[in-house]
Amino acid sequence: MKIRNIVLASVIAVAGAGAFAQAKEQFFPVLSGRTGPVAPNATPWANGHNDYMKLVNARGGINGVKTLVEECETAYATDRGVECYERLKGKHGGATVFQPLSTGITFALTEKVPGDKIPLITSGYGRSDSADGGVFKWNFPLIGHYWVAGDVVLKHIGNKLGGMDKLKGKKIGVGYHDSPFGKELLPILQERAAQYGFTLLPLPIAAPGVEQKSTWLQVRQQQPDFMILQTWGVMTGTAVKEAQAVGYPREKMFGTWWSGAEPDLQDVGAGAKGYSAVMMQHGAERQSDVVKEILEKVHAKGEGTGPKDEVGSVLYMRGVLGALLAVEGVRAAQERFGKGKVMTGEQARWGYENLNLTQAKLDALGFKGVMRPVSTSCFDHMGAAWARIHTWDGSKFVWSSDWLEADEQVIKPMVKASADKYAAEKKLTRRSGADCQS
Amino acid sequence: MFYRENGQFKTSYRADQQIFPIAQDRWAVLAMLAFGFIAVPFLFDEYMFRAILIPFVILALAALGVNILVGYCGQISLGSGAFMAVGAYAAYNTYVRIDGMPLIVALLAGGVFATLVGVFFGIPSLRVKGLYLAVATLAAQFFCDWAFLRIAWFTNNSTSGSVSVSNLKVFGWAIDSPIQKYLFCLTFLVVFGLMAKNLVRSAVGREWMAIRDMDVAAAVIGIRPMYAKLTAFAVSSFIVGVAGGLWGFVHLGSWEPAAFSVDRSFQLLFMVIIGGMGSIMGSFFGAAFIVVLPIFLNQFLPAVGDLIGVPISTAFVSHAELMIFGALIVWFLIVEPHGLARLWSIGKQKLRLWPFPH
Amino acid sequence: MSEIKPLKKIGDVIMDVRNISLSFGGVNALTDISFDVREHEVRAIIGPNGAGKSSMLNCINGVYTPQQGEISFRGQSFKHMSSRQVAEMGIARTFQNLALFKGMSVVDNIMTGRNLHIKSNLFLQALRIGPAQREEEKHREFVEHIIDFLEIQAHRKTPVGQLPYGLQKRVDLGRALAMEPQVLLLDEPMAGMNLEEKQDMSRFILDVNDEFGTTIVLIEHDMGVVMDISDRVVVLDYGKKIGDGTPREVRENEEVISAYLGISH
Amino acid sequence: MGFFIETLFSGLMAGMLYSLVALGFVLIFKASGVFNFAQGAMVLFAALAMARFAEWIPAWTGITNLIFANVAAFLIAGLIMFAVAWLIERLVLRHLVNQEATTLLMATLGITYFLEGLGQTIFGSDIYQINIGMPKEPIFLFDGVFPGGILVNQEDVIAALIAAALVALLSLFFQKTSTGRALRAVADDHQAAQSIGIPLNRIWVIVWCVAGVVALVAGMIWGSKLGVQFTLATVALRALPVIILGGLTSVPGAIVGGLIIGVGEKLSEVYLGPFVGGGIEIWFAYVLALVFLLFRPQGLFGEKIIDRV
Repeated sequence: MKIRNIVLASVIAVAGAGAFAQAKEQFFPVLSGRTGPVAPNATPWANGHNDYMKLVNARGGINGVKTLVEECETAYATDRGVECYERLKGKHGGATVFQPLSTGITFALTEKVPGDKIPLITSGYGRSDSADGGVFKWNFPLIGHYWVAGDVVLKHIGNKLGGMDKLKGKKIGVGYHDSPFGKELLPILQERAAQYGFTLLPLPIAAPGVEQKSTWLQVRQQQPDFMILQTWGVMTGTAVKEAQAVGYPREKMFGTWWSGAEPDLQDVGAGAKGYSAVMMQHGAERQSDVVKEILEKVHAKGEGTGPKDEVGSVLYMRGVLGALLAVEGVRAAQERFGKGKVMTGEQARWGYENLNLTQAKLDALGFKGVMRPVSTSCFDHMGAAWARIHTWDGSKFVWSSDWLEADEQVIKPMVKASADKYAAEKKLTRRSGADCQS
Repeated sequence: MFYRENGQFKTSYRADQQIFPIAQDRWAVLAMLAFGFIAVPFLFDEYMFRAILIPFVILALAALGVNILVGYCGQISLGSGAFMAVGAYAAYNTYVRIDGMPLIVALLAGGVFATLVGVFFGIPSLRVKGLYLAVATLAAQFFCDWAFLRIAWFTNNSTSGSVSVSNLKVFGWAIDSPIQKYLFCLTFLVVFGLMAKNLVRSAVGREWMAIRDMDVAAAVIGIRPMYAKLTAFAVSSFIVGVAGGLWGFVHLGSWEPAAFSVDRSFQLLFMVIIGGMGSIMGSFFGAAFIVVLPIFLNQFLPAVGDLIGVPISTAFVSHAELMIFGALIVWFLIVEPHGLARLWSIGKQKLRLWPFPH
Repeated sequence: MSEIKPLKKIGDVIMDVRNISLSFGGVNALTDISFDVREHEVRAIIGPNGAGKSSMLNCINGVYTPQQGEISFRGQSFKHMSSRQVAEMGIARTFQNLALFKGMSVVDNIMTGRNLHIKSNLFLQALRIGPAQREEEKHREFVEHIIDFLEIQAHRKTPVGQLPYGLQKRVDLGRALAMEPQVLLLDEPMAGMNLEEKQDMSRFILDVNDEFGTTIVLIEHDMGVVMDISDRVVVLDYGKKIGDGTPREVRENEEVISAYLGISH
Repeated sequence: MGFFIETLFSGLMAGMLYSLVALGFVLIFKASGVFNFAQGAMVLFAALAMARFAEWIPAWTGITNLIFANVAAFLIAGLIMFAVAWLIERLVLRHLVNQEATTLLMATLGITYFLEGLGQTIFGSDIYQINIGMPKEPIFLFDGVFPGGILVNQEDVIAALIAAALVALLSLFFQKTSTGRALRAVADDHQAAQSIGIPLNRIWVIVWCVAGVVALVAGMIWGSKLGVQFTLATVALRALPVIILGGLTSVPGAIVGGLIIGVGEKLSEVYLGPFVGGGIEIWFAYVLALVFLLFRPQGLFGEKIIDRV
């Protein structure tokens, strides 16, 4: 059933390539995770990404340049991700940008992209320090990275308590995916713990995370005042179930934006009521204009990548945003290197570095209420640090906070320090102002 | 009728003990080496190197190591991934912690540490056999997974626990282009392949095989099971460790323990089964087969589906991959327990008789 | 065959088995067995199936550890030794149900018998330079002599698994001979052979015995063969020793006869 | 103290699930000398089948009754497992008789991969839930005795009861039915069994079917606790140390071993984990088994193996 629904993008690509071989096409490779431990979460992402790309074509492309998508399955495994990258980077006139959707793969590709001159968009994951464009010329953690997520969660908790100072003396547990992905969250929390004087209780959860009993026994023993989850795939659902099993109140549990989507909670249902997660700007946006447009211009034509009912769900929307950013970067690049031309990875990189999505532009694209303005620069490859919290009401997510912004004053220095450490290890020199113009 | 040993009379035992007693074989192998070192770099594009050739060469080296343990000494191991990991992380630490540490020395050091760990986890093999030993080696696997995740020292205290190396040099000669990387790994493969071949046709090799075929009899003619098994573990994990180092340093460049998970162990074991247990050549065949098959399916199945008008999803492809793998393992175990290597030698036999079958 | 039986000088006791008792989980395989073996003689151990003959050899080989008793070899006596030590002392062994290394060629099988004499270490063997190479050739030469002696030149490179039973038995013997043993334990070397094969095998055994002067301890079922080629015979039954002496003496022994003819007493 | 008891208790619960998987291993090993690595894949396969049919049946028949759907799904899943068992015997084992154990082990590795692929192809790779109406919220006992009382999961208790019932059923099956006796005979001595005319092949099919049912029950319990997804197959790896501990040939061994491992894991993780950074339970179980191997290779209840020459 599912199999039949998911029309493999590459098939379209092949067909498409046959159809308008002459037509100008901008190639956006997709490293999908439709199998393995993260399949339930990574699949909607890919579907959303591909649907939006189709929508862009339905709208007439990027100033006439059609988007072209080809998938390669990584199953969330780093070595397969690398193979996929190598396979796709040269195809269809060269890849515009890669979005690995895996921190492990991001780490591996970060070493390779400078050589191949292909940018990486890692919205909300990957290396947090890669927000520093001065060192990471090719990485773009657009609109958020783990440290933003962590900071906003704490801010939200603070607000609930009625002031950050109330965090003093509290005990906050962190259940994290025992991998680079999970660990990347810790630095900001440690920083803040030192600052506000709460104690941190790190609880690593071994992937894939189907057996978490002992973790939650510790939670029951330590009775932390709050639990923060940095989990992915089946791990999140299991965590919530185990929390329920040890009677830890879901109201005190907060996921990062990889730990708060429908696939994680729908089979827990009412059991997960009260569980909240920080959302990187968007949440489930079934009412948004862009979703309506996708339904009418893509799904109605039977060209939908995934099942219809998934359109507008959290991770689907994240895929849509990923595609949006990838496309708008190219649009920005065309402004400089020539409208209606196919951009190389190098040119696209400039686009991502000089992104300026005003609210007006976003609204026009149908992202009213979904996204806030984003503007990047040579040294800021993130562009925005806004987020919201949504809470599970037993069957769906509802917003439970206003827009919150992470404290750049705290994060910027951490990013810079970490980036410098990386530069030192790799014997890199910071980019000069001149390099920014290139 | 050209592939014959007719007229090639051995006048000394040395001549008879050569790796390839038949002249044509010697030429064939030399030709293959020449091809590998000289022709290949000109033939293939970057993708071939990065995605197929380099992984193949490195995994072939690892499979060679596993084959010594599983194929020659008959000690089943599901911890090969762990020994690769030890090799990679030990090499990493020697490389980054000691200034001006030459790359090759670092890699070999990785191998040495892998040897130590391998021997340690090989100790149970003195008491237990078969599946029990498999479980013992799995213990090695899970322990190492944990250690490299949890003990910050191993990863040089990187916050994410992911480590990376760059600007590799050998004798002031940078290893960064795919071709250089390929040649670098290939050199390792050839050198270790030759040494392994020498070992398995020497006293030690005979001891391993004796233990594999009939351990009690082996003991009675004075072979110490302990010595034989532990040397097998040592040699095996050394080679596997070096392969691990290459995998991290040369192929991935940046890695985390997941790169050497238990799946890797299974993968290596399958290479040995499919390639041919107790055959050096087999290790190479197996590695080639298992590296290429999934990539082939990934690109072939959708194409087929496209032809017959049935869209094939990425998900289905990788599930089909699992199935085909499993089926092949079983098929080989049933039909050709000696794997591709046996098919190869049968082919040679036929060629020898050709065109006169009798 | 009796006329080819050579005249040779039997030396004094080389191996002495004293009061060996062995049991598996309560079941007694051997109870209080004692006998001695003289240098250069052919010593046979006979007895019906399950009499504990093979167990006896396994005790001597250090495969099993007897609960009681000790074995002395060339004066020095020991309760238990590792198979390795036994082999180093020059005691070799063939097996009742073939225990050859099926995956290996005839040459390699016999070469394993030389392993005790190989000195060069792992690295030399890996590089196969100088000494290692020469050593390998030296031993190969020795092995070729054995191959000639056993008349299996034609099968050098054949994997033993593919050889006919009779030849495998020879390879088994060859592997033991390659150790240049002082005492050779043969566990039913002629089991399941036809007459010619048996004659060949007896010939080989006797040749070994008087060419190399190797002492031979032999388990055999075929009474004829035993009586022909052995100098002294031990008879076991249900793990007990019921007779010991020259073939003639044993043949007269009441207990032995009853054990074999199954007369109750 | 109260917490210690809780840990102990949840350890027992986890262990009980391991025992169920281990039980599958042991049954097959006893009867056919095969170390069935595919047991975990069978658990996944069975659970997937059950979960999906429980979804589909109401969709097809229109009968939305939960019990009916589950029972029907359970039966269908059971039948599917029988089919799987039959095919495995037909296509694999039959061709590998009298091979040494390692070959068979590797064959089952192949089967593992095949089943994982097939299961996800047919039933999909999302998270599916098995809703057999298990109560999810915990209850607290002895509030008086211990501060905060002792937390007990009704779900776990029910699961334990189901498992116990299954074990009881199995032992009845082995003791009372003629087939069961035949199975025991085979387990004790293949040749003898054959000589008195017990058809080995049939026995193997039966025992694999039984293992399939055990897998189904394990999958059902686990699935209703944690949802059914690909990763469920990894429970096989969690259960391996159990068999080593309990002994490959002993059913009580599998059960006791499972409980010991379960408790050992949880206690080690909760009380040792924090000092070494946590996440130690997996390898702890293995190291436990490993140490055990060195001193008692045949396991707690296994039979001693003697080499004969």
